[in-house]
Amino acid sequence: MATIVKPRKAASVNPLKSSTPLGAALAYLGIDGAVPLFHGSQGCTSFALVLTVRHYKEAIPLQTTAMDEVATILGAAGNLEEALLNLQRRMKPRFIGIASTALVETRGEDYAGDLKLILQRQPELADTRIVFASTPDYAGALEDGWAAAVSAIIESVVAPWSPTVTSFQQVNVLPGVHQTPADIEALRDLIESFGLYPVILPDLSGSLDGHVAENWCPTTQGGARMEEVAQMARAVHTIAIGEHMRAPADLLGSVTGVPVTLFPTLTGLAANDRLMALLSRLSGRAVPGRYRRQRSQLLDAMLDGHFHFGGKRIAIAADPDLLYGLSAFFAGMGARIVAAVASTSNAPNLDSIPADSVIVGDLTDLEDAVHAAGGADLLVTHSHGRQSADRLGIPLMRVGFPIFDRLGTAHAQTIGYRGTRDLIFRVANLFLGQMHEHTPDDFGHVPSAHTIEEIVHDSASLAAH
Amino acid sequence: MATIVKPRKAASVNPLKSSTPLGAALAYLGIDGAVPLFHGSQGCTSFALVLTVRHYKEAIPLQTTAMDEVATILGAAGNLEEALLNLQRRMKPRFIGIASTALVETRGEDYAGDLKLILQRQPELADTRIVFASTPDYAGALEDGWAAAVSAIIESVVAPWSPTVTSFQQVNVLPGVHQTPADIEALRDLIESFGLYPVILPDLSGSLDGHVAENWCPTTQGGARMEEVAQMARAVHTIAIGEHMRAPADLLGSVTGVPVTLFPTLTGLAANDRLMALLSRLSGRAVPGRYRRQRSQLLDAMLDGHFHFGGKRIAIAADPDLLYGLSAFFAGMGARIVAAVASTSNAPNLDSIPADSVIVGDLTDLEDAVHAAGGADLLVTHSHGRQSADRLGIPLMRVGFPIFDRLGTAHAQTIGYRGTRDLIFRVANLFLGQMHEHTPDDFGHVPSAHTIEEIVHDSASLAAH
Amino acid sequence: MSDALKAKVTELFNEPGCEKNLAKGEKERRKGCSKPLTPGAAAGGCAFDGAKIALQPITDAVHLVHGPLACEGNGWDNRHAASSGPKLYRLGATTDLSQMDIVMGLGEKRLYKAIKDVIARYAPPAVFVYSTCVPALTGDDVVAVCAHASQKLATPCIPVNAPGFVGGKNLGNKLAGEALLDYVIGTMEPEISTPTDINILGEYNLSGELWQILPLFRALGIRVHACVTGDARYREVASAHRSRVNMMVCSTSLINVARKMEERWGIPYFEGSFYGIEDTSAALRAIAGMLVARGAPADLPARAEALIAEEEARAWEAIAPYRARLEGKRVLLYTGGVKSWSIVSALQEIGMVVVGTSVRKSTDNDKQKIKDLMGGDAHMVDAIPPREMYAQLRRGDADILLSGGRTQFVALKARVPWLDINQERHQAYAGYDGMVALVRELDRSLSNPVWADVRRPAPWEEDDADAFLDDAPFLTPLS
Amino acid sequence: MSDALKAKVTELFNEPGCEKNLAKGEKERRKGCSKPLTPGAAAGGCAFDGAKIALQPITDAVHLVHGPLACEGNGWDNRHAASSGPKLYRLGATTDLSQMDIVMGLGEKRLYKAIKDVIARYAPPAVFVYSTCVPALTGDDVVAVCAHASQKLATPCIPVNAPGFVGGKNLGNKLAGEALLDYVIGTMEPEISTPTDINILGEYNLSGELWQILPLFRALGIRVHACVTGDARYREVASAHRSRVNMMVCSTSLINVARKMEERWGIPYFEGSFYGIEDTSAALRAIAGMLVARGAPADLPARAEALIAEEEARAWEAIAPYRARLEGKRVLLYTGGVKSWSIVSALQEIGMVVVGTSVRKSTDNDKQKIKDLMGGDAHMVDAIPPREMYAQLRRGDADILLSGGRTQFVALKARVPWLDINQERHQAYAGYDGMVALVRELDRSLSNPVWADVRRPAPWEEDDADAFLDDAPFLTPLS
Repeated sequence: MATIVKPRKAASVNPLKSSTPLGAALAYLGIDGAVPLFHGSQGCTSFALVLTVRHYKEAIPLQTTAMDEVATILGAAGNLEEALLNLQRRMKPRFIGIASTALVETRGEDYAGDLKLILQRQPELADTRIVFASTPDYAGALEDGWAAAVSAIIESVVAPWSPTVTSFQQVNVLPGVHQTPADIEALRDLIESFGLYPVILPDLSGSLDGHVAENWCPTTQGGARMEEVAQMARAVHTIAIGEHMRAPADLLGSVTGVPVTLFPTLTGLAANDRLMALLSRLSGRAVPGRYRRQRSQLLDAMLDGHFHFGGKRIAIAADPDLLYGLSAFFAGMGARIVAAVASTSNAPNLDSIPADSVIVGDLTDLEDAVHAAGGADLLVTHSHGRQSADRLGIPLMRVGFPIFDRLGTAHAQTIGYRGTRDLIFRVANLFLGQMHEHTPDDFGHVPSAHTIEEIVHDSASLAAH
Repeated sequence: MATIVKPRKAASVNPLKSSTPLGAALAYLGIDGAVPLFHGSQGCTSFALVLTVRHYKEAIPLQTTAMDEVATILGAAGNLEEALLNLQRRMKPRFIGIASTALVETRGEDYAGDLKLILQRQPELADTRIVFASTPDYAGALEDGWAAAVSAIIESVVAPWSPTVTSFQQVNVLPGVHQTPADIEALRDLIESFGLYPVILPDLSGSLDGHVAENWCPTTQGGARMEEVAQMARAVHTIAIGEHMRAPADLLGSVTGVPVTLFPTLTGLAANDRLMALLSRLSGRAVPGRYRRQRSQLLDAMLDGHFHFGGKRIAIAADPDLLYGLSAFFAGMGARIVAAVASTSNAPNLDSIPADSVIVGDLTDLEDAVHAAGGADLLVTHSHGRQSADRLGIPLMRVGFPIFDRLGTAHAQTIGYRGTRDLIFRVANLFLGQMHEHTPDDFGHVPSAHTIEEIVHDSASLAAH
Repeated sequence: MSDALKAKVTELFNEPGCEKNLAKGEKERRKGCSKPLTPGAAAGGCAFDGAKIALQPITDAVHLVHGPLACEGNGWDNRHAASSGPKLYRLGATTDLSQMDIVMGLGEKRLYKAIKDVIARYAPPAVFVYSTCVPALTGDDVVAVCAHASQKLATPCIPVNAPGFVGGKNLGNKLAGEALLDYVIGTMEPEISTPTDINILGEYNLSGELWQILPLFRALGIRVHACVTGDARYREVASAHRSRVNMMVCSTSLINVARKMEERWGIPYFEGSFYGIEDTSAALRAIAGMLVARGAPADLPARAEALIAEEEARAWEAIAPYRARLEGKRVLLYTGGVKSWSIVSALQEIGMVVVGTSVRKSTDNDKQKIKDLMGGDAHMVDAIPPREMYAQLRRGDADILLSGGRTQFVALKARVPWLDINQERHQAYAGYDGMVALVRELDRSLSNPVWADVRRPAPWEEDDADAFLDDAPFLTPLS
Repeated sequence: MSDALKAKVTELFNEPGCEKNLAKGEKERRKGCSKPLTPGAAAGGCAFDGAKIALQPITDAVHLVHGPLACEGNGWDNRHAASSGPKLYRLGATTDLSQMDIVMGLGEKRLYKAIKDVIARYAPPAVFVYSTCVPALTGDDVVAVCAHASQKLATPCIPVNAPGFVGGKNLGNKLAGEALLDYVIGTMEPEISTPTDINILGEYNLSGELWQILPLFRALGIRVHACVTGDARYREVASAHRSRVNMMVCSTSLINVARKMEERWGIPYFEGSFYGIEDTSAALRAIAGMLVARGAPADLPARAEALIAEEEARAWEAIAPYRARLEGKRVLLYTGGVKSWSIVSALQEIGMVVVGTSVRKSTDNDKQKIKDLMGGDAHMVDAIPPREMYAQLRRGDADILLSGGRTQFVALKARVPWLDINQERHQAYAGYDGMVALVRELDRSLSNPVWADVRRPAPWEEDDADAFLDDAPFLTPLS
């Protein structure tokens, strides 16, 4: 059981966290026809927007209530109302997801109440589904914002179970912020292959999978449809991924009565065996041949790959659920987690991370921990880790958010038999790429030499043969 | 139109080629229940076996007629017969694919005739399909051996068209040696999604996809089944990939009467558009939504990725069809092929490679060509290129055969919309990984400096403010 | 907003050095430069962002952001301001205020401790401390904390009072300049100085552009004492008051610094640009002339002319091979509008057709120049909504879009070439070599065969899908 | 086969230094060492392969293979014989004979030109020229070409006459030794020599194993003049005849070289191994004793004992922490069988149980040692067919397989740990440190949690699939 360490530092240097409202925005981006709206100063939106664009290499519809100082002091409801009306006129979104920021939360008004009044006042907004999540930057990080937004959607959109609801072969999925569009797509394919119908909230696989549409669209195109989300009570089961989805999953369970299974991670053989068993039981069908084959390929990758993990020293920094899943993955292949840093402590399973200790901190803590551990072979964190990796002189494997200096991040799959297989190859190849020809210096222990008396001969002369 | 250059060199230093019989062996490994058999000295098999194991990280069933000096001089038929009988007893293969080597070909006997007599003589061999391809090492390379083996199988297994053959929704596929198991799997999925039934010869996706079976099996497990290959005349169409498959495709066309379409490459947007159009016409069905989405994702990858290709200088060495496909891919994304080396000249489309000249040569020719071109940004060839890349100080992208210092090669897809998309990301990320912070030295032209008279002040003193 | 900050902002809105202000009436001027933002229709960074952009390139300082996570956590490590030495400026340091800090009013304490920590760990010559909205709202006295810390910790701690909600990036740039004027410039003496020392204001060495210029100055015996703030060391900026001439790059950014340095230390300034061959030459001429007036050797202008002639010739020669390939290609230029006429002129020189240029932030002077260049104002455009720009590009109104990152995907999704001329780009386009680089990149982008490929209709979009099947050599039916 | 080659082969089959030969009767000996191969049931490399293995580690030479493509094209760049300097040996050079060359009998001409080309380009101190089956069959006179080239091109060109079809790797090793005896050793004088110079024969510095040993010799004041051929320079091998003692590592490989060097230059030799703690110590003792007899300082044996004591203690101390983890673990040892008893002894020392050890190539002496160690011959195994080995491992007869690459996938597919002890491995296991490394790798492999994972039944293999669903914490049903 890992000790949780929270360094008492006044300055965070090289933050690991991305902000809570940004997490909410990412969740809102998984809704079809959506525009996320930050209730705060224009800068809050601008930084989040730029970062998200750099990660996804996509135009991102993200708006701001553009609070200036006067509005902040006098009250924010006016800006919120104006923003909603402007958005509605300019972009005609079917969904607006509001995320509050530190600025307006510090002011401490009743924004949910404001919103209710605005909606009553403005019939123009009637056709737009508008959701509000409280996500101050000063509490939590990406996971918390994502979960809060999902809870807000469930709260305001999902129709509670009633006797008129007829359940059918539907499975709800609540993915975590650490699932890529490729992960979601794989999960959808899997569920469908059992004859089940997946309703995924949020669904980035349609909106942020990097595609070129035939027309310009100011809102998201693709993603979860609210008509389907409203009908989540019809499902036979809900699958949630990651501890940070426990609260939304609990909420959905209590609203709909649909039983919930939470998977702390879907990376690794065992987790996916359990997923297969669950889907098989839910559907009453056998696991399709394709997935049996994929399992067998994963076994092979584990066998071929374990040589490159055994004894390797890994340093990881990430949001808690990603940290948990990757640490378990690395440890499960025989590597040692010599440094583990979580962005926040709002996670119940930090102590089950396979490391001596888990630091709640930043990338400087990660660097310090690597030094304290006597070095590491691989750094695993997001793109900001590149500076640390340079200083430490070890390779960086980019995971999580943001990844702004690589392409195709949305298409990287790390869940399922196949995603785990590919992750093994990725890591093994990273190590293979670091392998070098042996040199005499590779062999550490050298007893001191004894002097030898030398006889000098003619240079390069030929011997009498 | 590229000039074809064949340097007159007595020594090949750092060969690009892998041997012709090895190409045949790879094709035979795509048959279910098979054992390839080299007719030659044990060393011929041993080298090929070790190399293939290093590439696929799999046990490879490859056997030898173990010609010693006496047998070579006195006649090889005895060893061939003994080998077949031993194989049959020890391994019970359903298929034995024989490939001749330089050693027995130099001796110049009628091995095909020998084989016929052996089969007549040995009823034990009646249940095993035995095929012979003439593949001396001194002519051609991997592609030639692969194609010769496929032709040999078609010749001896495929039932010619007759009025009793009823064609149904079957499509034959003759992949080239440059397709990975993942490529084949993707192609099968694609064809099936149009409601067509693919018969693929050879089919490495079942036998060399890296999986763990429930039992030990001395022969291949998975691959093309001879019962199906025998029925290739039932297809509505045959798709062949790569110019080196033209001869087998011609042969299959003439035996069965099934029309053939040859795709010089299946990497790139245009080639896959044409494949979609073909399958759509053959099946009478619309292109499935999944592939429309994949095309749109490819477009996005091309758009996001082209920044990293534009103006890049690429040096490629590979077997002709792989060279053609990759060169066209790189050039199509805006890169320049500054050095192109083909392993053999037995290819009609070398001159359509988008480079000033194509050298038929080895990796030393590649290095020399890079120097002559004034450098390159990326080397693209198989794992043996690592030494060249080190000397040149540029990164190596591993393609083709052999790739012995990376894992998961069988799962790398480079055909189809998706394979092309992933290839773009792979290359772009390779370049992104090479990107560095700017330094003053990045800016070349520096006019000479003019002397300045300096006044020295107190060090770090504070000014009167 | 503290009264001090309020006064600063008002003062900046009246900045007499600002060309835009000068053109305004008294009443208009009092309204200030920043247009009020429209909620739900705003884009762009805040004042804090602008301040950080202007100061962070001081490479040996620690830049500490006082606020909750997002201000620094979402924004650090996002630009290519290059350093020839120290890397300290690349740290992302923030007090990462927690709910507890805010509710309990612990912000100032935490800030002091944070300053102490970073000085103890990194021993920088100075710490820049940026205030943000939340501490501004809760009333943290960042100036006082900095004063206290400067004294206690024997390291200059510079308060940068530009919380996001006071305005946009441009205001932030100027507030950063005020911080330099109030706390930095003039506080140290240079180690050496020369009669040809100059400062460059508002150049941030993005992608190393400063390094495209420095060799020109060196060739003329002109010494850039301080670049404010590209690749700067703290001491260089602190001793910038001893230079003979200030060149101000990009007028809207640090005009207040230039004007007040003239006021305080009598340093004359001029506004110039290093984008485009003509502008680069003009800047060199101006500096040479002004330096002579300030005591530099009298042959400097003549030497400048010789260098200009040589460099211009060299640049045009390098550009020549591209002319045939670029001639007649239609460009939509969508920049902030500042100095876009200098790029227009350059593009026209190589035969390209500018089909539109945005003048959102252009001065009247800028606009006149564009009219002169383009024969009227038909091609001047204000903001183009993305949907409209997409439509224009999709139907082929332009062959390429030159713009900042915001419209990148409008062009790409319309399957039209796009060249990045924003702050995040990796290419350096300054000076003569930079113009050659720009032309090379234009050609590289326009000549990329990928465009023909991505515009190809999908098989299912064609009336005659079979057309795809008759197209040799991709489909070669056998027998 | 040329008569010369035939004579060589016969001579090697009668090698009086070979323990195996000595044990045979006259008639048996005449049959030679190599068993005739079974077509369709053979595995292993050819004589050419063996010759190349033995000579290629000479790092500054060019190794040129005369034959059609496959011999070198499929085989180059496949081992980890490490170099501390020159990289020339890593080139894959071949005449790549074409059909034309063979049909027109142009092989010799092409070979000469190839030698000329590589000397012109790489200027090596020597070129090793390997004949292969096809030129042997067509009768190319490689010896004559080499003689001519050596003279004309003023560079020693050494013919290595070991075409694949004359036999297996082991014969190839010995033929390589003959090439050294005939053309290399004794042809140059060393630049320096010492009274404690030794040669090591048959050590190829795979993964740098030589470098695990050299510090021990240096500590004793013993100088390894030539390692034949690990990390060797040509001149070192050519002047190896001036050393005082030869240590022969791996008897079956270069016994002919050791014996003939004794014959020609009176250099005594002994056979030893650096695998295992006991063997390493024994080798050091033997060398010290022999060197004293050849004029080395008399205190050498005492110093050797001191070093041995110190190093053994250090090694056992490093191994100690693993003992508890490895105790009782069952090993199947499947090597060529040469000296496997030394590994058996080492494994037993750390408490592991050797459930089987292959004796395919073991001498009677080896076998006796194994019997002594393991209390009988119950655990000695000959070749195990893959299917049988798979079954044994799958049912859990051993916890780990130690073997060469050929059986790697038998173990892995049976989901049983496998440790590579073949020539392609990346780990170095020689000397005291090497034994510690071996133990560490054994532990690393056995303790990897992946084994439990891969042995887990798939959901569809279980009778009770629901068992998968009651297994917290992976499935946490809510509410």
